[in-house]
Amino acid sequence: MAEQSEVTSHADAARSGGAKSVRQLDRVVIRFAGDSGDGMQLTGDRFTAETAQLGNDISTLPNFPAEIRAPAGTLPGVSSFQVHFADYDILTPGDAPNVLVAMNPAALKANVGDLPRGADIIVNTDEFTKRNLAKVGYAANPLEDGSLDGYALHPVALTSMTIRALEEQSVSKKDAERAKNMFALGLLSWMYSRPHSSTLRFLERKFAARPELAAANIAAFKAGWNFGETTEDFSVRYEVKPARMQPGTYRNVTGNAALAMGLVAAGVRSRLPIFLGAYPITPASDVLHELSKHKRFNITTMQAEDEIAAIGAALGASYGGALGVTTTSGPGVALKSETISLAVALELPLVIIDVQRAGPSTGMPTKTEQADLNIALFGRHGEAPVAVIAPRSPSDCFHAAIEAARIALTYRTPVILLSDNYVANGSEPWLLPDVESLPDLRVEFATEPNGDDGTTFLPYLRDPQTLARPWAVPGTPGLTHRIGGLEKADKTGDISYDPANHDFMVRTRAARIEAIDVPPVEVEDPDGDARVLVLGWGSTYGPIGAACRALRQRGLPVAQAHLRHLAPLPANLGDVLAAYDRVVIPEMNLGQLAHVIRAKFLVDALSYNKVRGLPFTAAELESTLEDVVKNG
Amino acid sequence: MAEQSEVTSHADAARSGGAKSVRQLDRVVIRFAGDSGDGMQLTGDRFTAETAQLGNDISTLPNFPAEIRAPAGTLPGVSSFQVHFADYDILTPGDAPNVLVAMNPAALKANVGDLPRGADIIVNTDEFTKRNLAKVGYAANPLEDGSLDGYALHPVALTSMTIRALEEQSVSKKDAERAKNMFALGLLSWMYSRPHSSTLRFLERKFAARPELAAANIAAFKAGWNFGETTEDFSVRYEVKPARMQPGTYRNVTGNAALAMGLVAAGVRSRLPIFLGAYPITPASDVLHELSKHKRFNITTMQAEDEIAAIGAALGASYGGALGVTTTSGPGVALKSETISLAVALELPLVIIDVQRAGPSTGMPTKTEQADLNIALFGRHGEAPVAVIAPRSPSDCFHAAIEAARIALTYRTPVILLSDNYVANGSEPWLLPDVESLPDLRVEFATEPNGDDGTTFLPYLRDPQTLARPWAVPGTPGLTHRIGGLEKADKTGDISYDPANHDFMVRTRAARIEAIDVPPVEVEDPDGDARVLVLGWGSTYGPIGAACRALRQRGLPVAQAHLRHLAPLPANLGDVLAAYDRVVIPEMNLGQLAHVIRAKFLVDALSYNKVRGLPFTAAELESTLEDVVKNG
Amino acid sequence: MAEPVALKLTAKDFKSDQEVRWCPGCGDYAILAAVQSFMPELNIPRERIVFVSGIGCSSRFPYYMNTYGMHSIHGRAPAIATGLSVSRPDLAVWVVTGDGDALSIGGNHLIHALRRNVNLKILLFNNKIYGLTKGQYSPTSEIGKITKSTPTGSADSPFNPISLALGAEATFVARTLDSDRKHLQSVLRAAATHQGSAIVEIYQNCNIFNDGAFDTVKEPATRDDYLIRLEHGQPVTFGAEGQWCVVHPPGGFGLAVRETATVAPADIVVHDATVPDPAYAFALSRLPEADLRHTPIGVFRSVRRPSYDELVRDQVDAAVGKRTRTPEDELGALLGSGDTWTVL
Amino acid sequence: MAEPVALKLTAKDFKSDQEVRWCPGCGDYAILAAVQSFMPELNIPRERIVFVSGIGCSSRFPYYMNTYGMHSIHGRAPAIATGLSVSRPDLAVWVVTGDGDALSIGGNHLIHALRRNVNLKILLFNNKIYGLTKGQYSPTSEIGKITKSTPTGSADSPFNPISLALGAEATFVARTLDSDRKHLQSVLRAAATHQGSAIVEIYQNCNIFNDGAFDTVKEPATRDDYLIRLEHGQPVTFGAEGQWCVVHPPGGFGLAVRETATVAPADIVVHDATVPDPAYAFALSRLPEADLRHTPIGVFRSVRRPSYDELVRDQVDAAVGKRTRTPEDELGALLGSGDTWTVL
Ligand SMILES: Cc1ncc(C[n+]2csc(CCOP(=O)(O)OP(=O)(O)O)c2C)c(N)n1
Ligand SMILES: Cc1ncc(C[n+]2csc(CCOP(=O)(O)OP(=O)(O)O)c2C)c(N)n1
Ligand code: SF4
Ligand code: SF4
Ligand SMILES: [Mg+2]
Ligand SMILES: [Mg+2]
Repeated sequence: MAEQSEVTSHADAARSGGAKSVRQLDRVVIRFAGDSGDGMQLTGDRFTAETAQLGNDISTLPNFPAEIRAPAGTLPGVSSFQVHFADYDILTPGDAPNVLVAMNPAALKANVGDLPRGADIIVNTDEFTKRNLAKVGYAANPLEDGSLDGYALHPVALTSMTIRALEEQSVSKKDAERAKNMFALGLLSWMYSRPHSSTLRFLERKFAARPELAAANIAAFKAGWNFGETTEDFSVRYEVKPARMQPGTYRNVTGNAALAMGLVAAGVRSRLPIFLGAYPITPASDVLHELSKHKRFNITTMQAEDEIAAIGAALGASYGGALGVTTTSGPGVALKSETISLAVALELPLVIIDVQRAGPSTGMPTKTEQADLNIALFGRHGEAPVAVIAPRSPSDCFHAAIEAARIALTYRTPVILLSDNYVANGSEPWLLPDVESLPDLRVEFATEPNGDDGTTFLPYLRDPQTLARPWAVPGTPGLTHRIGGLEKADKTGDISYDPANHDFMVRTRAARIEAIDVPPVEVEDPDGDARVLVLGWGSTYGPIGAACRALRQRGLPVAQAHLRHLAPLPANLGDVLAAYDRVVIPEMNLGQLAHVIRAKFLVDALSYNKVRGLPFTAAELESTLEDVVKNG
Repeated sequence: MAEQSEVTSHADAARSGGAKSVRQLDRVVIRFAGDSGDGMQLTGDRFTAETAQLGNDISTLPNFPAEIRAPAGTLPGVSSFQVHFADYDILTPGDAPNVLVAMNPAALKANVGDLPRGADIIVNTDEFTKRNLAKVGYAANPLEDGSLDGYALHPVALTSMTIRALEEQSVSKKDAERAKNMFALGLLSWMYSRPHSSTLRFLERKFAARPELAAANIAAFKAGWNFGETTEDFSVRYEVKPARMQPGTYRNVTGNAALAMGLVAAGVRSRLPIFLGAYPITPASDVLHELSKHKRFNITTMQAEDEIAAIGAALGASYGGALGVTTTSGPGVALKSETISLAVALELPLVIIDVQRAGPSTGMPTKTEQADLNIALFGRHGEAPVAVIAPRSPSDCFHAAIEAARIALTYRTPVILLSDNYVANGSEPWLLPDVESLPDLRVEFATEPNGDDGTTFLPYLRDPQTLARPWAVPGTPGLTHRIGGLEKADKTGDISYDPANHDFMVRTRAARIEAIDVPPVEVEDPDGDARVLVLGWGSTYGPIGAACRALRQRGLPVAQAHLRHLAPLPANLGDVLAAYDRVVIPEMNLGQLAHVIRAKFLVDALSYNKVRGLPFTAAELESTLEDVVKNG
Repeated sequence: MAEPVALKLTAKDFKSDQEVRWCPGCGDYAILAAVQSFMPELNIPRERIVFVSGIGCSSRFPYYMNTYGMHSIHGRAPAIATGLSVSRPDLAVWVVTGDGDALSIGGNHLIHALRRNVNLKILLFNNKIYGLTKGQYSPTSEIGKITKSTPTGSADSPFNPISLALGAEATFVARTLDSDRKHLQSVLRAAATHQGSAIVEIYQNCNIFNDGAFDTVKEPATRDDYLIRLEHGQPVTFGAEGQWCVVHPPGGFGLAVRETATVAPADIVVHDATVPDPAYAFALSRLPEADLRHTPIGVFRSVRRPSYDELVRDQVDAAVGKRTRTPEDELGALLGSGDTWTVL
Repeated sequence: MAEPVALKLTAKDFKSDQEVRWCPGCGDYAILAAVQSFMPELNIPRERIVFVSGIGCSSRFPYYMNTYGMHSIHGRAPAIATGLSVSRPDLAVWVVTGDGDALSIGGNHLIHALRRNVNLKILLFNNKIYGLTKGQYSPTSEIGKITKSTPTGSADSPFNPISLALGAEATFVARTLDSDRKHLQSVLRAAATHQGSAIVEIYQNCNIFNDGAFDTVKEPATRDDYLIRLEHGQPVTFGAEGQWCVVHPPGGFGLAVRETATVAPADIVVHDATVPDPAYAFALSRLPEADLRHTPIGVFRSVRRPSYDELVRDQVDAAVGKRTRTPEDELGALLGSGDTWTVL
């Protein structure tokens, strides 16, 4: 059944209890919401870490307000963090929270709408002042006007209790008040029986420079924990057993962090220096931030003057024998288009990472979308084909980055990697790979003349398998040569206006991309009796997968195939599509992949599109697919 | 039968003749070829003008060498001009010349390959020196080694005869030698019985400042004419009767000139100032050059620092109430992508003109191609739909420009007009339109608040028909408002991160483009018995049309439909496609329109692609289509 | 552009209905308030004023002004504003931009607008950081700056926006502080009346990502010795008791700071913003040291040169003026120009 | 970068197999010949030299040099060369660009390369016109220039490339002439040995679209009185008999030209390209008049500042140096950093 449909049972469990008792749950969704200044992201991170320790499967979703900080206590200022944990493997951060922690009226107002009846709401009553209520347009106090009947409301004076708890501590009132998020964390940690040692260690590390703050935050955390233990209001404590997960070492990871580590890995496994040319842009900036910390892997990061310079510098570095990488988001991809076209002509390795956000134009920079597939596939003048791939989940960003590097290095081509804000900032447990098992990406630079006469060098003489041209880096004796953006004669690379040569080169550049060896797409159809195939790409993997599972559990057969490679498409895709009566393609755009599938395979694929800046919910996909499965 | 297949009959006519006689021909293709310095473009232009005077139908094709001047006498330095004229209406500059005028060995070598056996070759023997022959790798002199047997070779000492003819004139030897192209023109004018008064007038105008040069060039022209009259070598004179053409006043026009005049007309008929922001680029620069001469129509032209500034300035002018236009070619379109996306968000009128050239990257700047359809349709981040149209012939550029302006102004949207090097520099006779009959493009600016309360202004409240938002230009009292690239709330235009609003706005922007009212596509299928439809767009209209005619003349039925509107597509296109067994789509790219047609209509359209930087020949299309018509 | 009739506008008239959204304590608030309370002085109807910005915290500015406004894309405001200004000479066009927007991605459009002398009033909010993207270094950040994108310190020396503008042939160049409303408004006043491009660098505190960047020129303890207030026609002295002065060391190059007591009054540079040779203003722009010691504020340069707008409009108006026919007839004549022939 | 062993290269070694394609008489030929015959001096193996260019007639240059080379896209050469130079300190990276390529579309990359002091040798072929696109005006064309795109005259005042470079914090700035091989090579010599960005403006004649643009500084009749040859350590005098000189008018601003006879020798400016304050070089850059009278050529400025390359490489090398583990182990450690847990 759909993931969110356990909610009631959960709340019932809560109410039904008398004295403190412990209840088992298989899954919980908690949302921490507060003002931008309340440290909700940190609180969520810590709760996630504790939960990871415990071995639950996890999926998280931070929700940042717009880039600019709004005034304290206003709706646009609300920041939230949702964590979903379970004793089985889950695929999404959950559609609807079972528990909402609301640090102020704005947080309550902004989030209560997402709660199913019966959900627990923990509110910081201290913040429910006339002024704060007015700020967000609450005429009456929702904690008193009965508008929250039907929810399990837990009013807690978080701020004052924290301040009281820290009276002994040698910290300012302001610092004490700031620690209220740790009080909340302590309370929730108690409620869900989370191990707290890692949090205490974390706080010591974080405030190493100011021990008094460490002590204060730890005290606040413990106060929250003890409050749960003692207060009457929380009569039940919950447990969620560890999930059966593959043995190994895990960490929780966001997509941007995994992407950065994947690039580091690509450098290590190719033995090449990495050069990242980037211009900051939400939500891609973190990859630049992260990589700039890893210079020890012979990684150079450059914050360029703009996106064009960023990709230009990366291309220059690739020309010099490094793996050139550039990271950006939609508006930046548009600006890089001309240089990508040059890279296509030069046939040099280049990795372009687009962490997609909602467009067009500046759009909604902190919201997610999948609408850059068009520009990735078709956004260059002339016939300028490139390879395009997309990660399906936060941890998958690691492997996607390595795959992008593999294609770029093996085939000497630009590769566009389409991540998005959802995978970039979402997190999940990641089974750490064995480094030695990662693909070997070493390449051979040209060192010798390759002409028949044994003395001339032909920069556009191709490898018959890969159609890749030699990578002859400056500094190599005997191979001096010139390349450029004008059309090049086959083999010699000299400037050529010959009509037949141009036709040949245009087709060859297209053939190079088609020739890229990509794994076949896999179909998940456990009982093999599905007539409907759901085809997706990128970050929709989680919600689509959850919806398919839910349908199967209800005896409705449905098959799922998810594309990592969008150009070239897997060789078996045509057969896969042909094997089903109906193909449904859910996308967070107006049907960009569907367009390609229809054109290439003449399959009357059905599009399901939502462009809200938010990931799909499993529930909406479940009901949509149910329809198709039942009524074709 | 195919246009080029009369060639032999023509040459036979020549040889068979004894004393000077006059032969009637229905069509002739002449190619003037020489060094960049030999003035072949001018010669061709003049011959074309004389021919126009005479009332033949005409189609011309200049062929420029690469942008950079190559050293004199080399192959890359060869410049040529082809003119096709006939006593019936023709559609192309002709596949193969009946007559080649070669001013030097390079010109001969570069062009002889295009000649059918039996064609006339007039060569300037004075230039066939050892040095010049060596320059282009002629071991032996082709005029003597028999390699030209089978052609009707006319060796003429053009240079020396010109110099001799001008001995009396008071001009330097250098200037006299320079006049040899007029000698050649005189000779050809005699051969084909062209009226020469306009040329003489032209020369007087051109050299008004230096009468001695006027006299010299006129003398050279007459010398050439008389030489034809007197020499034995030219025994026959040809006549091509006027074509039956619609009554009216005609002029010969190139695509770029027609485009510029179309923009002028758009300004006149909309009563709006035109602001052209442009950065020079081949082959679009001439539109900037032309418009900069027409300031009297309240046209402002700005040569910006780059393509981004050019479109930015144009958008700023549109915001201020002018019709903003920007002209460029492929690389420039790539750079403008981000700003086009802003224009989509701002919903302001903007005309983007892309005179396509061969790509990718710098490609072949002086060669033609149709490979920017992808970037025009899909080359922006996010869902950023725009209108796209394309002219089919040089004179059609005039009407296409007006149509682009109509859509931009009526629907407040960016419109991309896809011309290409072939229509831009090619020319044809143009029946001058009656100015009053041109569409009325006047628009209404917003002047009053449009909110229900009668005082507030809602910049994103739409016209129910067109879905266009009000155009409230700065300076209008009471309507002060702010717009920008962030997502806007429906109606108010305020910044909005609301998920439902974003989904609505994304779909509305798409609906706006789909809602554009475009005329149905017309099908040419004279006998209505065709089973094969040829679908084209842009500059391929001529060769496709010529091929279809040739097939029909041979009793092979084929239907032709040609798209002016590529986004949105005509409403009747689906039905049109469905009405035929087979759809063939010839394109000077790798199948970009075909991709769209397949995706939208699931029609298994057949692509015919050549990407050589040259227009299709009618002959190649004829044989390809013949295949399809016969074997389906 | 001043109107005959007094419009009697107030600061309130220039506040839009949009809730102002910057971090509490951001210097942008002070600048916004200063601009809103200055605007009425110009006596220009609100609808004839347009604010164009790029992207950045600073670039949200137009949303808060009850005038026409465009929040465009990153770095492109000068280009967009150029098209607007040239085609609409009746408007007062202001550009609001940040140090990243103007000097990083937008550098080319900025220097070309200044070179052309487009009639724009450009307010450059310099907080020496990328605020909106949460704290990367900018082209005005000091070398060695530690930020999210430069954990071991930035490796590029910054632009001096005043020097860059002067190198780009700017006709009006000034600097002021977010916190000194009186001075800020005096500079706005001078800029507003300048024909052509006026660029005003405003030191703006980003209290979240680069707090205190300008403390030395703001703190009572240091500001007198650090700030050089340029006043046209006045000797350039500074310090609580004017104990410091700027001289032109004979034979030496550029300008230098000396103790007033040690200098003959005649040797003290008398500020003249109107010298044609930008070398003087440029020399002034080089006085500050890394810690902002000796930072001149005020109008460095203000000279008259025909604006791009004037020259372009004159050409168009002249051509339009010469036209004797109706637009339609003129068009007919254009179409029919060159060699034509008639088929009956 | 000089090699221990003498490579004994000649100009011929630097000629590529590509046929040189410029208009007969183009100034580019002279520059190419000068560069090819200068290169051997550097005693750098050809494979360690890279020429990167943008688009334009001038930008075809790399195809004619038998070194590594990239003919990139319009205006982007400095950006591409930056990535190459920073990641390959062992290479000598030269950039060839035109006045349109460098100052119009490429202006932003140029000023940022100069600001960062990237180790590039930038040759700016200034013919004051767009050659490749057949004759539109450029950002260095004089105002009022009549070209295909400005039939009634251009409306924008030009950049002074030297002033712009100095305003952008350039550490090495020079100017020379296509026609004066000796001087051109002396400037190349100085540029080649400079650590960091060296920009050299080369006046280049486009005999097809802007013929004679530099005649006044080339014609025997005028050149002596128009050209100011800067020599480090020498008093700045010019004219056939050195009858003109450059002085620093006391109290006045900038620099001025005087009759040598009327000036005390001590008052004649002695050229020093190494003064830290760019105000001097900037003042020099303002001497020329519209007709090129008083045009200084030679090295305006040459100061040492750590190059971006050095600073960036040092950070990377230091970090790599500190590494004790194999790359794979280091990677393993990175992946396993932070909170991890183990499932058995
Ligand atoms: C094309 C593009 N690139 C990058 C960004 C991301 N971005 C937005 S504002 C900004 C810089 C802001 O710095 P600044 O101009 O100094 O403004 P501030 O926020 O400091 O006021 C960046 C990099 C963007 N919106 N668009
Ligand atoms: C993106 C882009 N825009 C425009 C062009 C057209 N274009 C090529 S070179 C050039 C300017 C050439 O002028 P300059 O840089 O001075 O070089 P020159 O030919 O004078 O040596 C232009 C506008 C182009 N190739 N690419
Ligand atoms: S981030 Fe800095 S600049 Fe931006 S609003 Fe906050 S304080 Fe102001
Ligand atoms: S156009 Fe000018 S710059 Fe270009 S090659 Fe010819 S002469 Fe040289
Ligand atoms: Mg800033
Ligand atoms: Mg030039």
